[in-house]
Amino acid sequence: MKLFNFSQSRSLWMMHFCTGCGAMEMPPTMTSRFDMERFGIIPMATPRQSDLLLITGYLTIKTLKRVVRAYEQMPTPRYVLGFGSCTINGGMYWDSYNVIKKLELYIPVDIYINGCMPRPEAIIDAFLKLREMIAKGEANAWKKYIENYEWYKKNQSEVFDVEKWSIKNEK
Amino acid sequence: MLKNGVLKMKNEEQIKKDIETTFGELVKVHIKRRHRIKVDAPKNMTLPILAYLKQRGFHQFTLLTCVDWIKKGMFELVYNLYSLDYNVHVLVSTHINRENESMPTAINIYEMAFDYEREIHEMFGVEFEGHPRLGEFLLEDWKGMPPMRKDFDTRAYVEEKFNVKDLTKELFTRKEQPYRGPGSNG
Amino acid sequence: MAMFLLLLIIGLTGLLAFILGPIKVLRNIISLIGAIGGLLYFVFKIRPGQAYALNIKIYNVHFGTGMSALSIFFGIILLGLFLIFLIASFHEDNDGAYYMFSFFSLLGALGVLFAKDLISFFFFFETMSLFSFLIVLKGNGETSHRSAFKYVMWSAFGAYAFLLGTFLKVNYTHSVMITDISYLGGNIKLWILILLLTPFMVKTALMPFHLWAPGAYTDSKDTYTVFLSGGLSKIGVFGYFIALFNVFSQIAVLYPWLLKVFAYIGAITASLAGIYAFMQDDAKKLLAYSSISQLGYVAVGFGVYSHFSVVAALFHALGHAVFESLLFLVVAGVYYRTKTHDLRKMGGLIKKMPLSFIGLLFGIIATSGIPPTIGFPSKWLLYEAIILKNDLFLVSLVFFASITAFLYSYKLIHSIFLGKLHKEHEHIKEAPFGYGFGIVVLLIPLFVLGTNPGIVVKPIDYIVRFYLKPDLAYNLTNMTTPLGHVNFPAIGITMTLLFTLSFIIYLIFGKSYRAAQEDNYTATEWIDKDFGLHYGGEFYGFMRKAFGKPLTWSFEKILNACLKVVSFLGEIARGFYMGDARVYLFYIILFFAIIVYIMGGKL
Amino acid sequence: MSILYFFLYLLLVTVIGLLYMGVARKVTAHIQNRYGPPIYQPILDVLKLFGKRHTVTHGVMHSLGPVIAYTGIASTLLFLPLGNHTPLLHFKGDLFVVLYLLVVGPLGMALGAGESSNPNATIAMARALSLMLGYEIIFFMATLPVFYHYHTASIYKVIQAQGVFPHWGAIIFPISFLAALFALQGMMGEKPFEIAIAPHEIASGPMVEYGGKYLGLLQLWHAVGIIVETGLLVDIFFGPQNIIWFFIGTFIVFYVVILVNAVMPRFRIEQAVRFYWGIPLLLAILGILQVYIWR
Repeated sequence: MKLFNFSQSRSLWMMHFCTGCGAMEMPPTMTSRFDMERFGIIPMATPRQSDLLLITGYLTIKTLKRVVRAYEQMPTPRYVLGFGSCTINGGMYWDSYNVIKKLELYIPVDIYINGCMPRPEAIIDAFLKLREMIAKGEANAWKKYIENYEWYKKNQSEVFDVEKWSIKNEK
Repeated sequence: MLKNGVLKMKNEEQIKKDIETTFGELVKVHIKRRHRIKVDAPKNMTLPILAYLKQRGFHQFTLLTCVDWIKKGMFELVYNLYSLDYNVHVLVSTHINRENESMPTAINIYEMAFDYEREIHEMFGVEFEGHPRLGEFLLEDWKGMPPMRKDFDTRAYVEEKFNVKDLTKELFTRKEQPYRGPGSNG
Repeated sequence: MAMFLLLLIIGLTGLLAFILGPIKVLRNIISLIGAIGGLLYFVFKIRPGQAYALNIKIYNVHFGTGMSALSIFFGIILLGLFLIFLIASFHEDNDGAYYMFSFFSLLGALGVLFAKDLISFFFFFETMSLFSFLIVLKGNGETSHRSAFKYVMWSAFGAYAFLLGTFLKVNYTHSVMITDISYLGGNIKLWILILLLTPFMVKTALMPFHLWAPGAYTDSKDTYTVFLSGGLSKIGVFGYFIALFNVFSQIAVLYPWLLKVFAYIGAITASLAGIYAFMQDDAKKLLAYSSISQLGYVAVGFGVYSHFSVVAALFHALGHAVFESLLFLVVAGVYYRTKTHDLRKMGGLIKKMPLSFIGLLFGIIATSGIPPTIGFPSKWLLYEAIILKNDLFLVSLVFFASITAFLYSYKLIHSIFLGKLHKEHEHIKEAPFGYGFGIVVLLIPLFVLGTNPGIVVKPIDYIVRFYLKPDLAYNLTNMTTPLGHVNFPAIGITMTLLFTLSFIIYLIFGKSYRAAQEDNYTATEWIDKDFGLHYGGEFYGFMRKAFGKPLTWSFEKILNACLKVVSFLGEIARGFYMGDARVYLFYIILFFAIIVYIMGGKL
Repeated sequence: MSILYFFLYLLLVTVIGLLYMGVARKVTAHIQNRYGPPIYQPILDVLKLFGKRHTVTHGVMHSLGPVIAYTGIASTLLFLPLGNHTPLLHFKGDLFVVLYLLVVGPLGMALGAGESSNPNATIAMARALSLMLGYEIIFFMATLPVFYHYHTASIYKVIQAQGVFPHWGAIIFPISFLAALFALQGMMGEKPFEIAIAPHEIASGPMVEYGGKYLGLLQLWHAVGIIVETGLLVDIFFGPQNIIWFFIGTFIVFYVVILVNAVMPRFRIEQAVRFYWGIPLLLAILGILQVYIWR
């Protein structure tokens, strides 16, 4: 297990799925200015291949449906990073009718990065923090999703019609 | 442009005079400031005015907005047009009352009105006769009242939907300030 | 006598099948007995070279029948395939006449194998074409009449060319037997050869004469196409051998350019047919073009005219009989269940028809000539032979043709078996026993002959050794030519060993659960159950842009053009028959006047 | 003993292939003026992929696809002599055996990807096979003169015949070597011809539904594929005498391929096939004509 944790921490494949306004912070982190690839983090095209999901910025109900579907399509163990204050308490959209307030209710999140769109340095910091957590084996948010699956589904059903949107898999 | 201290508004006057000659008393036209003319038209005269202006040279249909005067119980629909050669914006505005009054669609004059009308239908609940696809536009599976109307209480909705305690009620309450013109109440 | 007894058995069962037409069970049993009887009789009783020659002298033209090793080789292929076709055809609802025609077409084919003289050769060749034409006429599609008509017109064209060739030969050599004519003076022997070759070129659908094949293969009854493409096209290959070796053995010395042209026609057929194949959206039409493409290799093999190129050609003919009929059989089974050939409407049948999937999988592996299967040895021999003849452009053309094989075979297996299951195919079951039996029986030679080709190369080498100097060293399992050496079972063993290795890697790590059909990455957009995810039709659509203009030229257009010209001339001719007596009188007088003028008053 | 030798041999080539991929990412990174991951990064990636808890499969064929792909490329490896170091089996690799075995890998992958019924995967497979129409024929026509010149179809004999420096295939047939380089770029699926795995257009092509251990197997397949394809070219055109020269040769050829890959945009599929029937075909034909004249 130690070897797997080490290799998982050294090679995180990030899903190329940026939701809110934080997407603008990713290009500088990916390319030569900050280069996250030296930590083994590369953007992958499909949820099947990736194990790191970035929620960059506010999350409307419409995108939440897609995010939940993408999250469930990712193989375990999978990690989620919440960018900016909008994922913590809804940020400046605190009273908006279509933005979710607490990301925690819908999908388990490993690390929050505060700042109304954190700069690439903060993002790289978060990646390194996540690396340590995985290497030490503490980043088990994905287990929470599986253990209290019904609680998450109940929260989600309050916000959108889960029945229609969930993937009926013979688990 | 500055002719002996007074801004030369040749185009604006010319257009104002043309509108008044063609429509006479039915429509009130006044020049708010340079490059901007406001036309207040009753509901049945809106489409003719739009057609006349398009033929007059106002090819660009910039946008269509809706203002919710809840106290007067009226919706104000404002059609923004712009002409490149005169460099003049024209705002054609009409008033329809809030509850169940429909407005004829402007699609056959300005194609661009198609999506604006769908958005206003979804956000304010205004019915546009003759519009082929009014249904769901931006908000997926939205069951509640059109959210942009003044009588839609966002905070109560948020508290109920996202079960998040609304702390603002204790911190401060919004006093009912009298309306002192645009941009006045904070 | 044994031969006539065999022909009698088959003819009799055909008639019996027709008489007992309505009683399905009895008719099936009778035809089954007849076919098995014929096969067993053929295998055990008939030996090559035995004195079965029967010489009948009628007006000093005598007919001879005899048995050569080559005809035994093809005989076994024909009878074996006929048996598989018969067992599969019981599931289709076809009447007695259908069985009678198929039996008589088999009779004609066997007759061709026995014939020692050109007249009986022509007679049996005609019976075979006639009865297969009748079956194509009864075919299931509404366009079957048109394609049947095209089929009979083309085979008639071939047959009359053959007849003309025979008459020329008799005129010069005064004997109808299939004897050597290379000693004749002048290039009359060239014309005889070309005339004799045309019916076989038509039968194996070489490029200029292939227009009947796609139509005939698609519109005839599904199971009969198995026999038509697998079996009857072998008669064309048999004809090549007879024409190029028995009738004109010195061709390599006298007309080497003709052989080179023949090889290039074969190579062009193979590649062009391959390209047309992967453009089709109908499974059977795709397989028809693939069959034409594979027969193109056989023509190349004969064209190169070295010892082991002919061995490669005959081996490929046998291989073609095996994997082509396997593919047609699987498509027939799929048609039996889904009632459609259109690749656009099928998809995801692997879940419902696993055996057919395995059959088709190994069928396409053999068609594209991948080592462990039967397709590879013949292609390998063919390449070596062409390189030895140091014709590098021909070998590149043949290699190009074999790449098109990968394209159309993947399209076939993908559009039918992989992808998403359509709603209406939810409840279909596996193909019935008849097809399953055929698939399993055909899979055995596919692997056995693939890994140790010696079994078949020995008899073929025995046949060809008589005509050409052998320079192929072979034993049961591997072959060495002056150029290279291959050990076939070694490839098979390594592949199975490595498959188990990577299968173990696959088993050790983690477990995986089965995802539902719609749990697919669609950029996380929601799709409902019957959302059409299957990309079946227009599979290589973009290739049309890559080929561009040349793809639209086709022989069809040339023929339609001359069709118009002929009908235009016909119109003019019709103009002469105005219909009243006076005009006809005038013509008669005019006719006599011309005769008198020509004869110059010497009446 | 030979079974253990057999596994070590396969493991060695796979690890070297992965290191090559690491070098490729490092070089592309430095070209884009950034540091890039450590060389052994692909090995970590593969370990991570194999460590994934559980992944998704769409059916038996879907999970067997990568297995057949790896079998195909591994068996091609065993029939390809690495320098004079011949693989286990006594008979030395024959050109046609290797060329046809090279196709088993993509075919296995194609079957697996097809089963996943994802339009991205099937479009990718249609592209990959059509591209094969382009580069496969060029590669064959480019290698033909060397085999014809040395009167053999076995790669092993060709290597032995190319002993000393002036006898190298690339020196004698420079034109066909150039054509072979074009073909190699397509065969490896590198940038100008990365049409099948185009991550931006069709979400990484056939691998769209593969995750966890399947993707790990496909990475191994890609790694061994690098060694086999460049090795084939090096064996035919340079005839390395021992295994060290073989790996140096493959590294140099692979380096050229990465440089081209780092800077080139991507063709559309019909442009790529059209391109292949343009200059490279001309070069290949010139190569063959050279053999005819030269002999």
